[in-house]
Amino acid sequence: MTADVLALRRSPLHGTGFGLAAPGLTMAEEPFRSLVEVRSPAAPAGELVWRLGPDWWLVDGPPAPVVALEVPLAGELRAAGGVATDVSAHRTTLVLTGPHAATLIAHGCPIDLSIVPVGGCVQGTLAGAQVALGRTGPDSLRVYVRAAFARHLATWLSDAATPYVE
Amino acid sequence: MIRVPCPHCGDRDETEFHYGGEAGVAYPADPSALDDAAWASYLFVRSNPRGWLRERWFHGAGCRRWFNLERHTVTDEIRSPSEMRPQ
Amino acid sequence: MSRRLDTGGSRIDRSRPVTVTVDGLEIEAYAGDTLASAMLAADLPLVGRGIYSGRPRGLVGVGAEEPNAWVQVLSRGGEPMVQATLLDVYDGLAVELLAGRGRLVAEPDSTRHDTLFSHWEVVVVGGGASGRRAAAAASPEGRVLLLDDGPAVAPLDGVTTWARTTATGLYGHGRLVAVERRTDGDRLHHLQCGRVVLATGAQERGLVFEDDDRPGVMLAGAAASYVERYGVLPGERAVVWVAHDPGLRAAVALADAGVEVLAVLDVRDRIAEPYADALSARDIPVHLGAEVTGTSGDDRLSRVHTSAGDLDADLLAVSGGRNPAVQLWSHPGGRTRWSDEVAGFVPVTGPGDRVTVVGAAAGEPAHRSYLPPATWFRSSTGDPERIFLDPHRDATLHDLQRAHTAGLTSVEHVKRFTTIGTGADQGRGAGVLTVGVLAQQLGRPVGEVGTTTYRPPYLPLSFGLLAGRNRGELSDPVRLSQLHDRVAHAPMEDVGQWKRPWYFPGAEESLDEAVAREVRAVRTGVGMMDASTLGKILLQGRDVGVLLDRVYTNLFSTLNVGKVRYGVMCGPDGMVVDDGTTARLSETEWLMSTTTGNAAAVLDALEEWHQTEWPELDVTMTSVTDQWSVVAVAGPLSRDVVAALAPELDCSASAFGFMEWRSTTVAGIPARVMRISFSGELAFELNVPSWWGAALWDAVAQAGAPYGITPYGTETMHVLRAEKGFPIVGQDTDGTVTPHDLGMSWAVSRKKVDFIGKRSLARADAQRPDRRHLVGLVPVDGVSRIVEGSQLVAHGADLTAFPVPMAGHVTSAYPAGHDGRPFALALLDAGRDRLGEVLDAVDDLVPVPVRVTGPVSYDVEGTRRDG
Amino acid sequence: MKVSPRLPEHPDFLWADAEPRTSYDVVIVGGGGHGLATAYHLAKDHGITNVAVLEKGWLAGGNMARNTTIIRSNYLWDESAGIYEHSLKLWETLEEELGTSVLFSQRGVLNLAHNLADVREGKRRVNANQLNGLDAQWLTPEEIGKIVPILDVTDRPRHPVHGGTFQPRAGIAKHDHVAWGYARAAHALGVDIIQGCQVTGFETSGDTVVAVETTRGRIGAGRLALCAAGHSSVLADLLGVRLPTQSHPLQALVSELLEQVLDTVVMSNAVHVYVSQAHKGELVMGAGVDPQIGYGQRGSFHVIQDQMAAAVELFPVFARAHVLRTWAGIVDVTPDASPIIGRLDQWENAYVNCGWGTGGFKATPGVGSVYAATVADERAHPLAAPFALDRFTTGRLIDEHGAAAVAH
Repeated sequence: MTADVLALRRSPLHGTGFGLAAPGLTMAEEPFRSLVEVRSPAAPAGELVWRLGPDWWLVDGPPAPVVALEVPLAGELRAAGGVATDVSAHRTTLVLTGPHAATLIAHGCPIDLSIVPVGGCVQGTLAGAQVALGRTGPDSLRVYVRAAFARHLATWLSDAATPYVE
Repeated sequence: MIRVPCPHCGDRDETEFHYGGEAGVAYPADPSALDDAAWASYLFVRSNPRGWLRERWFHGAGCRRWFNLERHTVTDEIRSPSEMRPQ
Repeated sequence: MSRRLDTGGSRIDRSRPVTVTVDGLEIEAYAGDTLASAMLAADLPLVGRGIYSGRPRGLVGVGAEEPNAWVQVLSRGGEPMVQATLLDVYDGLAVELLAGRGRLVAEPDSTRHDTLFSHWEVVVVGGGASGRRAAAAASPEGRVLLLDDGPAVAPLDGVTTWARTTATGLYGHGRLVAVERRTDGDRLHHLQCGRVVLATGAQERGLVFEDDDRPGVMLAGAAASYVERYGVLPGERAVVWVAHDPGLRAAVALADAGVEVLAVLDVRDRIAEPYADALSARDIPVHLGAEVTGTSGDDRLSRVHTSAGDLDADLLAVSGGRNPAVQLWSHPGGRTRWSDEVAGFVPVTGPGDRVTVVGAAAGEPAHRSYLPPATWFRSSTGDPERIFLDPHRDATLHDLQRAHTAGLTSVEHVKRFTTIGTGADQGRGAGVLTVGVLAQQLGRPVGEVGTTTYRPPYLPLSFGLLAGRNRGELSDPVRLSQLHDRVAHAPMEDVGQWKRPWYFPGAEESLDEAVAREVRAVRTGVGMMDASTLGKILLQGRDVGVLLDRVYTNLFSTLNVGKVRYGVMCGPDGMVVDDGTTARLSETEWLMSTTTGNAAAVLDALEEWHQTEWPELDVTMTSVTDQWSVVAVAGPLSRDVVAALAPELDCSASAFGFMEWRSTTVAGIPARVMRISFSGELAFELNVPSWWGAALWDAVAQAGAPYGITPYGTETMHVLRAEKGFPIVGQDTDGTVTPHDLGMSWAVSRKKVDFIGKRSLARADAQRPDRRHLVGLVPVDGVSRIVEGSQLVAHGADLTAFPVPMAGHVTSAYPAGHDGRPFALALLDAGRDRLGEVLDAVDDLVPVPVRVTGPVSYDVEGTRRDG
Repeated sequence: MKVSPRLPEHPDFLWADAEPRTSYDVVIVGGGGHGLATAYHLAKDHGITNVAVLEKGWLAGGNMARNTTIIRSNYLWDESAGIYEHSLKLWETLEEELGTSVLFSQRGVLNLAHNLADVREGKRRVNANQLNGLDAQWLTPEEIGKIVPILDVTDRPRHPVHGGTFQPRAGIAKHDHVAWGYARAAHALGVDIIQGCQVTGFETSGDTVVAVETTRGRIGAGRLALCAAGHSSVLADLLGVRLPTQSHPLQALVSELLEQVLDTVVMSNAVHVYVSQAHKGELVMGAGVDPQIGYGQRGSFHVIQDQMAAAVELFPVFARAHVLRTWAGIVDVTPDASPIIGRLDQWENAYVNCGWGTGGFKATPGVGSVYAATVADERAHPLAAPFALDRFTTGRLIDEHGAAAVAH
């Protein structure tokens, strides 16, 4: 039953064909991540924890194979003392890697990503959509975008990536 | 282009912000105690100087914090984002 | 005839010939040529005509200072008014010559224009010697960029170099905009710079005299550049007239290239020895204190008249001085002053400490051997109507003199009077000359007459380039609900950036027919709609109730967990700004809904109040609009459908009351179900995490099929709510409407000490009894359609006796409600006191008699919401 | 190569600058279109010729030289329609009035609707206009396409055209011709035009303003009339009056000269496109107002970029046109997007005319006439009365936001 219901989920870019695997650039959606916004002075625990602003965090965890009104991660973080909000379906996660990843974003975003360290995160606008950008490595970035803007951003990224597709 | 020095995120393009006008205009403690003229002044009258202005900005696309700064309305020069508690 | 030399030309590639067509004539050129050099090489003296005079015009310059050679490109989709000196040739380039005016062509522009942001500690504009020195010196500072508009920039250690890139605008706080010319479409660069070094050099300026616009009159430095860069001889027999030493260097260069230099005239009475020697060694006569007084020839120069006699020549090379290129300096507010030493405007007060200027742009001479230039602009004689100050605008000394005699003394006025400097070249050549000539006319020093402020862009930028990638569907983000694919076949209504299903027509069904069917389904059976786009904000904390009490006009802190309440929000001015329902999820968690269009504004306003006025409140706010997909199931049969979907939920009216919510599963999907109704019917809103949105839609459609469930769109939703008199903020309100005007005094607390807007509602104007109230309207004849936007006037008013007094307007109107009859909502002066009155609703001067009713036209008692 | 027709020439004589005298019956601060028109009407209509117009820079070099010259009167509320229509009627006879060409071209103004809400608001305004006796029409996309063939009225654009309002008598004029025409006519009636004269303070006695202090000395003033647009609040501050206006940059731009493709004015509030093709052939476009206060006469580049994206979306043919020059004016905006005309708070003999936002140019003749009457008669002209400063206290605003986000 759980598996049946989980199979009914559709990520925002489902069926759009979004994705790229070129020598200097890859793009893909990672659907169904457990995403929780936490308000607390101290950083919550977690594998991928992004600072969105003062006392404001985004925790990105693996997809939870449970059928529930909110992902278990939210409850865990609440139990740990933060004010937690499940935003797993509110935002989707795009992963960009390769030497062109940051440049691709720079076609539509005025933020200087070179000063964002690995583990650092910035929020701003990319191609007219509000996004959080987290750096997981020198050449890899995670883009968190609101579900309603996801198709727009995917179309835009695919268009902007044209020069980097050999 | 104005580069707005967000105290939490650093310098960012003005496109990420909302402008909040003159800073330091507090919501009256007891609006019902004000006469119409004083209330109208709170509602509608803000400094509009040709020169330095202490003003509020909101980093809406970023950290979503309000903050104050001083900007010169002719040159757009910006100095000292002031204290964290904006009003 | 070709004027191409057998050797030389630093920019051309003789191994790559190309063919170019000018006004239908094919000419040969080389890769690396500009259209201007190609035409000069092909000995085409005519490059355009005067915009008004039609006088033939020839090539004057070699770069951005060129006033005459602006062409219509016909190839590759075409482009109007392109400067031939900056147009790189390609095989198949076809152009048409112009008389100062281009034309737009209908063929769609398919060019992929691109934008790129980048960040630098130092950006140096200009790849000349001083720019390279500045860039090299800056290299330890971090990311350093040197950009130049030429075809190549030699590499420099520790410095990024970009060629073919022109800085077009310098803005505040170190923002530089530049255009990179690329074969696959130009790229607009936004460069954010820690500091900017302007090494933009200087631009040669001419001298003016009678018939100075004749083809064959050229800038001396430009003439020499055509030899050096393109291996093209600009003339065979030349006269050179100068006011500064660089012009003499050009004369020597021309002579060495094979031009017969008949004479050199210098307005000064002394020239430096090295130049005197060089000219003498080449047997070139030099006339000091001399000037050109005019030219002769038909469509090209054949004779030059000078104070030292007439000479037969096909080239008159003039050079009046060098204008430091201060345009970028000027854009963000940098000031300039006239310098007699430089004979040009030089930078003084900076636009801020991020910007410095070096080299010729700062007024530094290129060579120490130079003697001071003369401040000299025009010959002392000649017919003012044939002395062209701005050939691009066909503006003459006569025009300037007219401006003066009309009373104008400011250079700004003179420029506007004469239109000098307003052409496509923005007076890059004519601007300073005009200031100088005006100073002479006024008998005042040049520095007192002043210069104009330069405005961006330095070079013309195409609209398409500025639009960049923001074309078509990308021009403004489209927001889609997560069950969009299920409803995408419906015609869409644009609501802000959202696409919402407007109505769901069956085969051959019109809007009216579809809506009538959808309304009937909800009123008598069951309907379903995608309500996901409403804004949703999760408020958490101990003090949420306090905050809501302050921002809503009614009381919220008393709301119990499990309950939902409707609220109205006003601005401080007392006018309605938004409305919606808020559910209390737990002691400390509240879920607020907003209108679709106002979601961001409401969240912003809440955060503003919280952060700037009441930071002591324990509240956090998180937008969760996209977290939830919402399907509204409405109609008397909705309970049956929901009961089938949610077996664990007791849907009975006694167990699940109106304005309550429950957690359950719907078709196995975890859901929050709310009993709220925007239609007046029994209704359930099913909220699920949005990745199940499509599945939920399918499940509701399937479970509802036995009941004939009917999808409906925004139009039907509007009809249903209008019959219930529920206003839509932004449609039935316009920023001038209070909750009392809407008849919602019941939602305005009298108990609360304060809420946002309360004080304004106490003002005299808010208390007027004749304010506009929300009312209902029905056509007196029961059938005539009322048009939204109709104005309300007295019944029978004479619609030809203007002004016709207006008492209000129709805010919402529908051809058919539940009873199949037209009805409307309106804002009407003192409307609540006028129920039963007959008025005329006027659209396009056609009156429809209407009767005023209360705003609620269906189920006034409110009995249907429980089914 | 097609040669273009020349525009009409300016008159042989315009005006001569005056040296400030020791005092005037009326001192007008601000030598823009409004100040000059007011001076002209004081002299012409009321026989008050002992008038000085003080301009801190060069005459008509502020917003008068920086606007997109759109003239129309199709405002929503009766009060607004009243004063703007009064002005439009004056435009229709202005050339005869001033005896000079102002190139007023009644080519019509279209306001586009891009969604159902725009349609509703547009029809509401057309109906209000018609009942006020104005020449307003509602047009379908097909009708719009016939008037403006280069406008894409299909459903292709991101925000398609759903219809629009049209005022045929609306149009454009040539701002220099207008300003100089008023200056010439005022000068001929004896008005002193004083350039390079900045007001630095006021001398007062009780509730009366006695003189203005300027960079060129003290000038006695029987009455004071402020006409300083974006600088009004700075001047009013000197008299202790805080005006509810904020001064913002408003950008505009022109293209190169192009053969005629557009012979009407097209405005789209929703996507911030305001375009006409001026007499010489250049496209003249206005942009949105920058949100922050700014006196620098410079705007932000991204505003221009957004505007170009919207323009090319509606007019695909514009993609290859070029921006030659961008600039910004300083517009003073009130909370209700309507102007302030009348006595300056408690001052007996001081008047203010400001807050026109983006709508000042079109109002020039109308303001000249009603503001001059207000100053001359020492009581508000009926068309000016609703725009008194005290409306912000009573709350009786004239809210033109709904119908004209940027009024232009």
